[in-house]
Parts: sequence; structure tokens; C-alpha cells
Amino acid sequence: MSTIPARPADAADVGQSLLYGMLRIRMVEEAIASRYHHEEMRCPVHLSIGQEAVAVGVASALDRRDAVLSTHRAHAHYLAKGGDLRAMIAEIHGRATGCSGGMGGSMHLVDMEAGFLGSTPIVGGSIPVGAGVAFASKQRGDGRVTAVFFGDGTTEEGVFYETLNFAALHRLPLVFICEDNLYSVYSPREVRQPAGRDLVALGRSMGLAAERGDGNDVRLVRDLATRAVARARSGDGPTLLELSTYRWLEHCGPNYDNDIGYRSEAEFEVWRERCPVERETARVIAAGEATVASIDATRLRIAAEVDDAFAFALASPFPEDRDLPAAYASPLVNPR
Amino acid sequence: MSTIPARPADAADVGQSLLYGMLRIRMVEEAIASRYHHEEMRCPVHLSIGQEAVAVGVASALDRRDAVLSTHRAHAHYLAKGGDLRAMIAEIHGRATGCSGGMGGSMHLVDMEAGFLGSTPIVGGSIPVGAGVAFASKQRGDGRVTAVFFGDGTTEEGVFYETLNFAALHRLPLVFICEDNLYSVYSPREVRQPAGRDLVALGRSMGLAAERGDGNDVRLVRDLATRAVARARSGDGPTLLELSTYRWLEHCGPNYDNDIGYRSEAEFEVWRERCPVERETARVIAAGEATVASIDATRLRIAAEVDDAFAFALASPFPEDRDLPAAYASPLVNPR
Amino acid sequence: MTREITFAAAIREATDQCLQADPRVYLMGLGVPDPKGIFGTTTGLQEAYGVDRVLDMPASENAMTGVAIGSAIAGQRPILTHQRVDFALLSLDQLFNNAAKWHAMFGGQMRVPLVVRLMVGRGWGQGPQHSQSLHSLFGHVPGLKVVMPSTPHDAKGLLTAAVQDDDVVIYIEHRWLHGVVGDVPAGTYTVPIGAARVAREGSDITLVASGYQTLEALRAAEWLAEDGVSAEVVDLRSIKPIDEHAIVASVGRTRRLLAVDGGWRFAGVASEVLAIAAEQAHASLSTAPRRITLPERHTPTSWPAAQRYYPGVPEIVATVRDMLGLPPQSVPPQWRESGYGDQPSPSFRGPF
Amino acid sequence: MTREITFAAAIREATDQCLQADPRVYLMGLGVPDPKGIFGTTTGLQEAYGVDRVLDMPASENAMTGVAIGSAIAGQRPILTHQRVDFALLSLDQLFNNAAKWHAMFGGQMRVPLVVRLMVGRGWGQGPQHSQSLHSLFGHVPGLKVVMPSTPHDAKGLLTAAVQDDDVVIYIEHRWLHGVVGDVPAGTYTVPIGAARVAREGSDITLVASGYQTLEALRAAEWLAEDGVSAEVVDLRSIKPIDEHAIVASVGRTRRLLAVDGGWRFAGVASEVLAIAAEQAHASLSTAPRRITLPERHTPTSWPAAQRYYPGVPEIVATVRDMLGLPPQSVPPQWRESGYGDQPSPSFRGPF
Ligand SMILES: Cc1ncc(C[n+]2csc(CCOP(=O)(O)OP(=O)(O)O)c2C)c(N)n1
Ligand SMILES: Cc1ncc(C[n+]2csc(CCOP(=O)(O)OP(=O)(O)O)c2C)c(N)n1
Ligand SMILES: [Mg+2]
Ligand SMILES: [Mg+2]
Repeated sequence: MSTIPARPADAADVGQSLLYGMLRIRMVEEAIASRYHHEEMRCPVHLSIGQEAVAVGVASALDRRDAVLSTHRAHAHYLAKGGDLRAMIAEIHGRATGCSGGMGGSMHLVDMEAGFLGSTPIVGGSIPVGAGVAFASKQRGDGRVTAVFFGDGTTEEGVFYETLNFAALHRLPLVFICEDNLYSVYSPREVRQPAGRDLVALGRSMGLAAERGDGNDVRLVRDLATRAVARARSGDGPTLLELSTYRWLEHCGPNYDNDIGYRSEAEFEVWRERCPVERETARVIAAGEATVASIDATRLRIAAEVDDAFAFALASPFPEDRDLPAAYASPLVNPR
Repeated sequence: MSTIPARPADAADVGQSLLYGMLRIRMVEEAIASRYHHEEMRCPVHLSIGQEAVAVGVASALDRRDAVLSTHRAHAHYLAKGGDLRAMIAEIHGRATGCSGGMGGSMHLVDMEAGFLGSTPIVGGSIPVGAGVAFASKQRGDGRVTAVFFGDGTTEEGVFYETLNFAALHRLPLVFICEDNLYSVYSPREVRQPAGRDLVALGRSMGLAAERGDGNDVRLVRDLATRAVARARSGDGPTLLELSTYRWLEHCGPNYDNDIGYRSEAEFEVWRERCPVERETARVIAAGEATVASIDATRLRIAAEVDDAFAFALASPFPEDRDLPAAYASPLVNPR
Repeated sequence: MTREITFAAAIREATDQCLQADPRVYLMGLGVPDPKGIFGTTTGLQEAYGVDRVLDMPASENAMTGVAIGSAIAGQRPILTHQRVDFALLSLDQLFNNAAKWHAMFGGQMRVPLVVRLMVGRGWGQGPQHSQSLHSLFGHVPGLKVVMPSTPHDAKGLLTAAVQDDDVVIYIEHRWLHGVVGDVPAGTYTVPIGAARVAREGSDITLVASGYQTLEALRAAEWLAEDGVSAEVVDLRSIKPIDEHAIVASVGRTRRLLAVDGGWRFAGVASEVLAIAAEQAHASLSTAPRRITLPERHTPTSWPAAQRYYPGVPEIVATVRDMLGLPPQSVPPQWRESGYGDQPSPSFRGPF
Repeated sequence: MTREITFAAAIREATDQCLQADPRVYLMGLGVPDPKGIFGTTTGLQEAYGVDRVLDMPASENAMTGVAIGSAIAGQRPILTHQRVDFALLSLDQLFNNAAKWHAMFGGQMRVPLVVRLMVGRGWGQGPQHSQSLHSLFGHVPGLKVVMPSTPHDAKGLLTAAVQDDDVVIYIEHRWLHGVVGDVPAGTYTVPIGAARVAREGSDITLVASGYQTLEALRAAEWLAEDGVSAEVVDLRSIKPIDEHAIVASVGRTRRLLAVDGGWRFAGVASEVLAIAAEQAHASLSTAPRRITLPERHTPTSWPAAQRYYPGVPEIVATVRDMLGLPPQSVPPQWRESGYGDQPSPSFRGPF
């Protein structure tokens, strides 16, 4: 085998495509981080390095027509769901060719083709919207499943609970994915939630199926998500998955920040050891599904794709005002 | 003994004072209902007939300096906490002598002396305010406990969960009392919450102590509340109590409404049988703590007090505009 | 062939026809299918269209607004109701941050054809938290349209237009209008969003009003006419977009302007009306324009105080006379407001 | 003896002094004690005053506002912060239904001495949900005071006044002001809430501005002066109560009015300024007053588009010249805005 396949052709390819998906996200995020100081990407970026397994594992359980909604930290979800890389990089560069035409930046990604219906940075804001998409699926019987991603800090917003209740009440085809990376910006869990908070018990008491798992184990994530998606698809209602993981870089921006005082280098190192990409790489190689050489070849292929996306973005024009969408979708009636 | 004591003098009086408290609320509410058609009480009234035991049981566990916040259905809580009857009836009549000076009506009761810090009709709205009062107590170390009352429908508002989290995080001296009367206005549980919702498990998963009980058994309520208040007072954090009960009259207004179609006469009859006042009356009589005659004497005493309150209200003036509070507490600076 | 029905019945009819015409339309709100049927505006609709299309909901205003938005971007056309505007304050995150922006912030790829029906309470002790009229707030945010009918005809036509519109429309109903009767065509029709109507022609002054205050302005104009003053009444019907042309054209004719709004003064719709006139009709104005709005206070619950709180015919008449340099004159009781204290009519009694 | 510090440092100093002076004062908000310290405005305060008085909080804006209210009625004096105004939309139920009304709706027996610090984002791709300037909304609701300083001096004085005030004060900080340097007395002092300031005297036209737009108005006035036009700049400082007298007095002197506001147009503060002038200074106005506000669109994230989105010196100068009947003239680059695109200065770079 020369390179890892981008999409699984058969069962044997699945592990490789999981690895491919994670590697690709990792390399895209690394490229954003390394080029951010050029000041061509003039918008906040919340990178997902260290958290790739959640996005890839969940997306691997979804069909292309299924829907995803996400947050400020959306690059991984967008890419894993099949969002267009060029359009994302162009959007982060504020170009007219960006996925939101320059209205969104990193915090408002969208790819309608890929079923990525939007990511927004108001904490909790996209959760009920995802439930609404699932509600429409239920009303229309279109068989679509919706997944909403959010962080551990988001479980402090009331709208999260309101949405759990509604989803359970109507047995919506919906999967809630909580990426627990221990922090909300620079605030550790202990200043935000009481010790011993049990989100799985909470989900169950609200009437959902709920499970917790290692969010850095992409195959476990895929398995949990596959069960959740099957449950949703068959009308058995929503599932809440809590997946533990860790963000390697600063909350917003391209740098490491273990030195500024809110977390320790030692803690970081523990999680660095649990790198989801390295773990899956080792597994794939051990299983003989890929070799170091084939993975290197894949890296080269991804690097070229990333270079192309940045070149595309930098070559794209900025939007003119006439290209920008109005606040209203329908023309305002001029009654005269 | 001639009548039931208004306040417990010693242990033997407790049961009687619980009964007294409930009887008094019942008779006040009945008087409001029977006189409502006079159209002198020109404001919405949400009566508590059938739900007296929750208010009285909880209040009996609180000290006078402890704080209570409540909702649109607040008469029982206000009276049980020691709120001034004349001021309440005058407020419902829109008089200047009302507890809120004519700005509140039935839905905004207050008695600062009695520690009744306010009731408001935006569902869920007073819950975090209660937590704030408890937070101030913690900051100041004043030993005060706060109780917040709300209905089962209110557990659908996000702010309820946000407040549970904060209260558990800071181990606030707070008791949450959910009066589960099966309905939110005319909407039964099944259109609002999934079957099998377990609020006690939910409270525990959020990090609170939580218990459920028969809200029509005033002694059980008192016992549960006493434990919760002790926990709060000793710094062991908040408790969520879910107490099942039933509202006899229409959601808002003075009438019975089992005929309009949202609930059955049969259901009503089951709950009518579980009348908290009758149950406690039987218990007190069986225990020899009171007699039919002594209770009748108490009724007469209460009836006189109620008549006095209505007479006081009707004799009171309406507020002049100059008596009404401005929107601002401090005079607006006129800088010139 | 005229047919008179109530404002509430007109809303129900529009909803019924929209549900009938388009399977994507659905209706959701606290109490929508209950025996009171949102003051009669939704009665029987669940029976006719089923529980999937006409449904109750949990008391979760913010999430339910998000759900409505999500369903709208997925192709549905929700109508969400709240029995008081005041409850919608819980959902302004979803309305302002998401509903108003979803179309634009994703480059115009999605639409949010959402209608939110909000009711303004008044009288019978509604008090500080059940009587706010917050149309100005909604109007401030780009991406939201805001309508505020004053007649059964417009109630039906604007609701139908709102449901057919591809944007978010905030539809504001004054509780005292539900019982008002008027001519309503039986078939489906729309009233264009963004078009005011000259509710009464006049030549001495323009009264710009909306919603329930239009009725007060019309009553004031009637009494003024008895007295030889000719007031034109412009019923905005839509708050946003506001019909600048209609305001400027009327002021051009009458050369005087009084804005009568049912909300608070500061940065309210009346401020906007005056600003538009000042910018675009400064030269036409023969005297300083004025505003009649709620006082800078919260609604008292006590009914006599509440009655004084709401400005109506007497205040309008007094202000108009003053603007025209006429001496004060008291308004006979039959021209004052409704004359029924804190109820719009004797048959309409609390609690409501 | 003058001492120059930044706007952010002035806020920190006011907070420090208030915490020091009154044990009832406490400070709460997402990230308050974190290493970034709310853009440097809270750095070190937790170390100085302890975790009970300077604390982080869960991402629960509505409940935390209620908690602040509850603690305030129980005698504390909370300062609550949100890093973006946009997040406060989640708490408008508590702010509008409770904080603004608690005093009045219980007959004046309680007070809510609460300060809510809200930050307006701009530039570096803040985009539709992180750059709203919603002061007009807060100003609309009786019971809330709203201040919006434009200088380090006023930032400190208004924050101290807000903390000492017995009402709810919404304190709005523009992100681009945090780095601005100016004279700030070291001791405790207050700037009265409700009093505007004439930031520059002039005789040809009055520019009424607030917050960051005051800087644009001042820059425009400087350039206009080079060109022989004398513009007076009134810095509102307080949005609510608004200093009507200062507006009317200035317009009485200059006979022309241009309101420059950083928010949207419809029923915004600029509308209010025009309405006040139309009502109270109609006869003084020699020409129609105008407004410069944000366009009726959402903030683009793309930086060149965002730069065009925000009106500044060029738009002010062009409008003033037009109002004075002068021919258009282009503004040299050094007078335009800051000249640094989507940053206020080159040292101030994203992400922020
Ligand atoms: C309503 C709201 N409150 C606060 C913020 C500021 N904020 C931005 S990202 C973030 C962290 C949220 O933490 P979490 O959900 O755990 O996501 P993570 O960043 O860790 O992926 C916060 C609080 C916001 N954007 N929206
Ligand atoms: C935010 C909000 N939403 C809706 C309402 C309308 N409403 C008034 S009382 C009520 C019922 C609440 O039910 P519950 O909490 O069970 O209290 P109960 O009336 O049964 O005592 C509702 C929904 C409201 N007042 N506030
Ligand atoms: Mg997190
Ligand atoms: Mg209930």
C-alpha cells in the first residue's frame, strides 16, 4: 500500500481512514498555527490539536447526508464531516471564496453539501439549533441523524439542559457530543462545576441514553458513536456522549501556553503522551494495516493538499460589499 | 384547649400549628376565590388550595430570619413564612397599603420583616435570585438559609439547572422546593418532559442532596425540610426536594375547571381524597392534640382575621402616582 | 360581501390556512393545544392537523427558539408563540444571536422562515412583568422583521405574509385587540410587510401609531374632528422595516407630527419616527414634533394607577391642541380610551 | 501632577479602590481571575481580595445575573463582567425582568446596586456574534442606567460612580479603548452618571457621540478644523439617563446636529438624540439633523469588509461638509480612523 485511503473502501480500510482523518486535521491545524503570525488569518482561531479523535470517530459513524452543528472550536468537526478544506482556509483568511463568503471566519464554518450546517461561538448557541434540525427530520421522516458538538464548559449553559429535555421528550434522532477537555478558556473544572459531577448519570436522569469514554481513542469513539447513531436512526432517541480529551494549544490562538499559569506542564505532558494520532498510528502499524513509509506518504499527500488550500486562499479576492449577504434573505418590500 | 396555637409553643403544639398554618391558608384562598367575582381584586390570582402542606411544612423548618423566594403561586408560601395577611390582601386589591404598594398584585408579594424577599411570575425567574441571597449569606457568614419554591414546569427552564450547578459548586445554604402538581398551566407532564424523568437522580448527579416525598403530608414535608435546612445551615450545601401535590382550582382564577378538558374529574377526586388539611386534621384529632370543637374555634378565629384583612383592604386607599416607586432607587442626577 | 370576525379569529384563520396550504408550516408554543387555545387563536388546530404540526412545548423559551430555528434551516416553517412578550426575553440569545444572523453569517446559504407570535399584556393587574411592549428592542436588530397589526384584517394578512416570508418575523399582538371585530375576507391574502396604512386622512397633523395605540389615535382623531381639527392617522402596521416614505409623505402634507407609541420612550419607535421626520422632513415641519409613549416607569398593578400609566385619547388630544396653539379642553368621557378602566370592554374581564 | 495610564488600568484601579473601600463589593465573571484577567482589568485582584470577593463563575449568564441580583438585594454590591456584550443576551431575562424592576415592583423596598461590565468587540474577525454594540437596547428599559466611557479618566470615574450607585448600571467598554492612554488621578473620584461632557468646543455643528465613536468624532473635528470648520463634540458618557440639556444647549449654539453612534440605527441612541433635538431644539436647527450609525447589516469577519462596515472619520467629515453645503473633499490618510485596518493600533494585535 502506498498511502492511507481518504475514505474507507472496506472494513480493513476503516482504521486507516480514521488515522487519515486525524492526521489531516492535525496537519491543517499545525499549518494554521505556524502561519498565523503572518497576520493573514485575521480572526480568532480555536484549534483542535489533541482533540482529533472525537471529531473523526463521531463523523465516521455518520452518513454524508447526516447533519453536524458545532462551536467556536469547529475545524476538526468540519473537516471530519467532509467539509471543504479550501473553503475553510479561505474563510479563515476572510476571502470571498470562503465557506461563509467572508462573513464567518473560523468561528462560523458551514458546508451544506457535507451536512455541516454551521458552527457558532456563543457557548451553547448551536445546541438547540441542532435539536431543531433533528426535529425537522422527525417531522419529515427523512432518516437523517444530527450530531451536535460542544465542550465541557457548555454544560453550564441552561440551554443545554432545555435541549436535552426536549430531545428526550420527542426522542429526536440526535447525538450530543461533549468534548471534555478540562477547561473552559482558562478556567478549570473546579471553579465551574462541583466535584464529582456525573454527566452520564445526569443525561440518564433526563431521559437520554448516555455514555462516557476516552475521547483520545478514536476506535472507542467510533464504536460509541455508531451505537448512538443507530439508536437515533431507529427512533430510539437521543444519546449523550461525554468524551475526555485535551487541547494542546492555547484556548484561542496558535501558541502553547502551559507557561501562563492556568495549567501545568506536567498535566500537558500526561496528555501529550495520550496523543490520539500517535496511538492510532501505533495500532495501525501493529495491525499491519499501514507502514511508517505509507504513513509518511500520506503525510506528504496531506501537506500538498494543505499547501494548495493556503495558496488558494491567498490567491482569492476579498469580498466586495455587494457580495456580502444582506441581513435579510428576502428583499425588503418597498411598498411603493 | 380552646383553639389551635398560631405558632408552636412547644413540641406538642407543632402538629397543631402545622394544621393551623394550613387551615389559615386554605381559608384565605377560599375567601379570595369566593370574593373574586366582586371584581375588586383586579389581578391574576394563582391559588394554592390543595398545596398547603408544602408551604407550611417547609416554612416550619425555617427561622423567621431565613429567606424565601417564590413564584406566581405564592400566597401559601408568603403566609406560611409569616407574611402579613392584611398587606397581602390589600396588595391583591391594588391598595396603597399592599405589601408592594400597589406595584405588585398577587404575583409580586414581599414581606421583608418576615424574610419573604419576593415572588415573581416569570417562570424560573426567582430561582437564581434566591441563590444570590444564599450566596450573600455565605459571603457574609450570617447563618441564614434561603428556600426557593417553584413548580414542576419550572424544571424545564435552563436557569433552574444553571442555578443547581452554581449552588452545588459553592455549597450554598439553599433549599430548592419543587412543588410537583402535575401541570404547567393546562399542560400535563407528558407534553413537557419525557416519561420517567427522575428529578431526584438529576439533582444528585448535579451534586446536590435530593429527596422526593408526598407533598400532601405536612409532617413528612417538615421532616424533609428540616433535614435540608440543617444541611444548609451547617455548610453541607443545597438540597433539592421534589414534593408531589395537586392544585384544586384552575391555574389562574377562582374556579374549579375539571370540566374544561385538560384533566379528569376522577383524577381530581383522587387528589381531593388526599387533602392535606383533612389528613392533618385527622392525625391531630387521633393524637388527642385537638378536638373538633377546638378546630372549629380556630376556624372562627381565622375567619375573623380574614374578614378583617378584606375589610382593611377595601377601606384602604388606592395609591397616588406620587406614592408609587420610581424605576430608579437613587434620584437621577441632574448634573446641572 | 363583508364578514366581521374578531382579531383572534382572524389570527386563527390565517394560521389554519397556512397550515392547510403548506405542509412545512407548524405551530408550537406553551398551551397551544390547551382548552384556552392561546386566547382562542389556536383552538381546534391540533385536532385538525395532528400533534406533529400543532404542539405544546416545555417551558424552555431559549431552547425552543433554537429548535424552531434549526427546523427552519432544515426546511420547516415554524410559528412559535409566547403568551407574553416578557417571556421572550429568555430567548433573545437565540433570536438576536442566531435567528437574526443565521442567514447572513453563513454567507447567505440558509434562511430562517420563522414567525414568533408575542402578546403584549395590559390591564387587570398584568403588572411589571406581564405587560411590556418591547417591539422597539426587536426592531433594533438587523435580520428581524417586526409587525404589529391593529385590525382583524391586518392581523390575518400580516400573519399570512409573515409565514410566507423567508425571514424571521416577530408578530406582536396586543391583548386588548383580540376581541376587536372587523371586516376580514375569507380567502387567503397577505398584507405586505413594510407598508404603513393611512388609517384616517387629515390635514392639520400626522399621528403615527401602531398596534393598540392606533385605536387610541383614531379615537382621538374622531374627537378632534368634532372640534374642527383634522388629524391624519398613519398606522405603521410594520415596525421593521418601517415605512419611512409614508411618514415623510404624511408629514409633508400636514406639516406637524406626533408619534404615539405603546412602548417606552428612550430609543423607542417614537424616537425613530421623530428621527426619520427630522432627517427627511425637517423643512416641512412647521413646529417641533412630539412623542407620546409610556412613562419611564414600570407598570403598576393597582388598576387606577395602571389606568393613569397608559397614555390614550386625553393625552393625544391635549398634545395635539398644544401643538396647534389651541387652548386646553377636556375630552368628554365617551371619547376617552375605552372608558372601562383596566379592561378594553365590559365583556372582556380578568383574569387574562 | 498628571499621571497617564491606560483605560484598562483605569478600570482595574477603580475596581481595586472599590473593593478596598467597601467589603460589600465583589467581582465575578468568566475568566476574572485567569492569567489574562479580562484584558488586564482584573489582574491580581483575586490575589489581593481572595476567592470569595474576586471569582470566576460557570458559563451560566442568566443564572449568574440572578445570583448577582439576589446578592445585591441581600446587601452586597456585585460587579459582574462578560467579555462580550453578545453573551449578555443570555441574561436579558434577569436584567430586564428582574434587575431593572426589582426595586419598583416590590414597592421600593429593595435596591439592586449591581454593575454589569460588558465589552464591545471590534476588528480581528470578531464577526457577527462578537461585535455587537447593544447599548440602545439596555437604554430602552426603565430601571437600568447605561454608561459608556471614552477616556481613561471617565472609565475610572464612571466605574466608581456605578459601584456606588444604588441602581443597576450597565457599564459598556469598547475593546479598542482598553489600550488608550490618558490622565487619571490616582485617588478615588466619581464622574456623575447622567452628565455629558463637551469634549471639544465648536460653533458650526454639534457631533454627539459616545464610547469609541467619540474618538472618531474628535479626530474628524480635528481635521475639519484644519479646513476651517468648527465642530463641537459632545461625549455622552452616559447613555441613560441621557443628558438632554447638554445636547439641546450645544445645538442651540451650533444650530446643526450630527449624531454619531456605534450601534445600529433603528430605534438606537442616535434616533433618541435626534428625537430630543427635534422636540426641544427644533427652532434652533438650521438644517436637518443626521445620524451616522452602523449599517443595517451584520459585521463581516473579513477584515477589509469589516473596515468598510464601521463608519469613522471619512463618513463624519463627508456628512458634516454636506450639511454645511461644502463640496466633498477626501480625508488624508493620517486623519482616517486609526489607519491600521482592523486593529486600533499596530501594537494591539489579534486574536483578542
Ligand atoms: C455565552 C458565552 N459565554 C461565554 C463565552 C466565552 N467563551 C468562548 S469559548 C468558551 C469556552 C467554553 O468552554 P468549552 O465549552 O469547554 O469549550 P472548549 O473551548 O474547551 O472547547 C467561553 C466561555 C462565549 N463565547 N459565549
Ligand atoms: C418564562 C415564562 N414562561 C411561561 C410562563 C407562563 N406560565 C405562567 S405559570 C406557568 C406554569 C408553570 O408551571 P409550574 O412551574 O408547574 O407551576 P404551577 O403553576 O403548576 O404551580 C406558565 C408556563 C411564564 N409566566 N413565564
Ligand atoms: Mg472545554
Ligand atoms: Mg405545576
